[in-house]
Amino acid sequence: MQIEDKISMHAFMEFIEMNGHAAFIWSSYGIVIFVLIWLFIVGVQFQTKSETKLSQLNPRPRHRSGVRSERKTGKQNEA
Amino acid sequence: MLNRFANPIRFLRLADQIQPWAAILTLVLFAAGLYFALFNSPPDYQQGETVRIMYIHVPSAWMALFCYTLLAITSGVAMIWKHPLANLAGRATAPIGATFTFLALITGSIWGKPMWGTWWVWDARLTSMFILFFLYLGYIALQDAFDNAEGGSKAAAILALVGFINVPIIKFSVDWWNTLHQPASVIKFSGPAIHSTMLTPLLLTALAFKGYYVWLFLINMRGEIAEARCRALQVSQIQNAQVAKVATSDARDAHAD
Amino acid sequence: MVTSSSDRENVYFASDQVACFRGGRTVFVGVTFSINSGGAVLVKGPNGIGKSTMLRILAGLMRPIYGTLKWHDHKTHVEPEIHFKRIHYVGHHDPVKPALTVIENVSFWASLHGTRDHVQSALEEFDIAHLADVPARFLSAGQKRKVNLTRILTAPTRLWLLDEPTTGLDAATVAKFEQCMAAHRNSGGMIILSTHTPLDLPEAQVLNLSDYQPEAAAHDNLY
Amino acid sequence: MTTFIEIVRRDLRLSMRHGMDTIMVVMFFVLVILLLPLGVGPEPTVLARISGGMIWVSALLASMLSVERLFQTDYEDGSLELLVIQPFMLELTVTAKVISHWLITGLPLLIIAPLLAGMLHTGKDGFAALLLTLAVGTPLLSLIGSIGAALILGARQGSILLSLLVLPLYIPILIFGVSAVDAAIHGLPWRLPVLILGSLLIGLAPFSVWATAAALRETMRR
Repeated sequence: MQIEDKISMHAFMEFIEMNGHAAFIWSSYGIVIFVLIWLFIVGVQFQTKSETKLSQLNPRPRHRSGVRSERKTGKQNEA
Repeated sequence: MLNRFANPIRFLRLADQIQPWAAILTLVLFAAGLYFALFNSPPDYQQGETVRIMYIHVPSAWMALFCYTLLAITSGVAMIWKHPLANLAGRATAPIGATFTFLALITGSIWGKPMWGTWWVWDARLTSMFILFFLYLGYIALQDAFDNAEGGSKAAAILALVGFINVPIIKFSVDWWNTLHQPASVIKFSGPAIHSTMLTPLLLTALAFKGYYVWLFLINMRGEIAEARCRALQVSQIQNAQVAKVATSDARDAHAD
Repeated sequence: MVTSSSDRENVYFASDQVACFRGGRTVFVGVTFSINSGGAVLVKGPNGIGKSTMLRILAGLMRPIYGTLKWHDHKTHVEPEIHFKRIHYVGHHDPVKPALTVIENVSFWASLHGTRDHVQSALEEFDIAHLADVPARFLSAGQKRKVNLTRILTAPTRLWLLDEPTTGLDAATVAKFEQCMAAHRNSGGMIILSTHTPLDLPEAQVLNLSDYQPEAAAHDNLY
Repeated sequence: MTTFIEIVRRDLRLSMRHGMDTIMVVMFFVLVILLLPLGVGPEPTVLARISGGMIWVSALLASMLSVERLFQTDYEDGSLELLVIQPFMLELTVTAKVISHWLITGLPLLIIAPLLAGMLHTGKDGFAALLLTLAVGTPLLSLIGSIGAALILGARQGSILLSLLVLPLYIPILIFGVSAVDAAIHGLPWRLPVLILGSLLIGLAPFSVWATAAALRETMRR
């Protein structure tokens, strides 16, 4: 049991180490994934911020996927 | 009569259908791409492991050009058919394209360190990518430089078209300049020579980035449409309030007589 | 509503269901009027209702988002240069270069319309002939406005589009300008103007933009 | 045609009356060249090697700085509004403005450039290439610069924005201009880059004029 672990551990370490270029490869992948996620979050925040602003300005039922139907029925039985 | 405008409800309904698929596609493809790029493909005989950086550098460079082309197309549509959504599409695409250009530059310079020994090499491709980055910044800066957003988008649309015509000229002149000052770059990395096993991670990541673009584009578009609606509503509420004030003052005068 | 009672064939300039979309909102909707030779239209409405925008659309500076403008049933936006040959537009600003003298300013704009001979007579018309060789930087705002109005006398055109032409003018000049407008209309010309100061414009059609405001619901499906 | 000459004449008269535009551009051009030996050191060999590039870079910056005011004064005093609705093509007005801008700023740069080239010890045979490339290049700089000038009308921080918009588009002109001068200095054949520059001028001229006119119309619609 011991040897397999050591071998797999060794293979794993060697994989991480990417024979000497580990820093470059992992840093570039890390930066790309980090920036893409950050851009995604900025996009989502922008969307939610402006849509909440819109709903405050114009409280009539807006097109919200999924929410639309129950919002509409809610409106009808209120009116 | 007024709904001759592009009715965003149709676009938003379309977006609802596409967005989940784009999300799934992006995640699946990116996972597959990462697996192939990092685990499954052999190291390059010359560059060793660092060739793995290419699997994200090249797709982001492709995405940079892809987004700029989309920017030019939406600008063309906005100018010719005066389609209000086309302007918003330009506003939604530009930040994504600019980010991919930035990523291409960062990964390019990180890739250059082990290969050429310096962080930045005035290689023809990297230099034209650097110039493309400024074309993006110019577009984004021009958009927000005006008081009313529509004016900004129109001016930026013209800039995108002008830039699009100049991109091949810039590419040609930078290649000319590169051959002039640097006879042959150290690693002659020609496209077709890419080994087939390298092609699969490259394509997978490229498709994943395109899926990511569609996904984020739809989200940005929702934000832009909501933003445009807020602007329209704020202005019209001011207008209605003003008309109401005028009406009440007339009523008061009539009452006074 | 402005009744277009005039008979069809000699209707020169007609606007049909013109709507304007500017700065993210609908400024006005469904504006329809027509004017024939010798006619005049007074554009009325409170500030910010879109009077200047309306005149800029009629001048061809801006394109209406809906509806058409017709000159003898030819759409004006098809051949803008021909439309521009028929109009004079006076906006809020006075395009007078301080470095040039008065006569140079006026003859520049006259030559763009292809005529140079009326310049002297136009200057006398507004009795600023004595300022002919004075560089424009010494002129007061009212005098600059006079130079601007002289510009439209130098080249006779069919339609005058005036956006508050008499602001900053003294009573004598306003009276003089009213005579010029009357002469212009007698010779078959047309005038569309907006003004806040009282201006004598006999039997002018009144176009009140407040009647053409979009209903609130119209904004809902705008974007 | 007369209206074309009329506009050019008015612009020339305006700049003659002020007279400052030309002097400002030439002064900027000379000052940037003055900074060079102070920065890089006066050895003739070093200066000669980089003189072609430096003269071109400073000519490019001088042209860009002066093009910003091309439409600004007309925009502020309402002349632009009238020029857009004149009975002739707006593109004609734009061409006239660009040509008058070139006469006011491009030509003086062309005249002063050999003097500065001499100061930087450029080789004698570099002069012909420098003059020819500047003669073909400066109109192109004015053309592309006029697009930027039209786009930034009414924008906040217009001048910084102009450099951000226009400099990336100036890069091909700079590269071909300098490569011709450097080739001439080293005695190599330098016809090809000048021919490319000429084709760029002929190719981009109509497109730039169309883009500037479109930008001016958009400015009026704001």
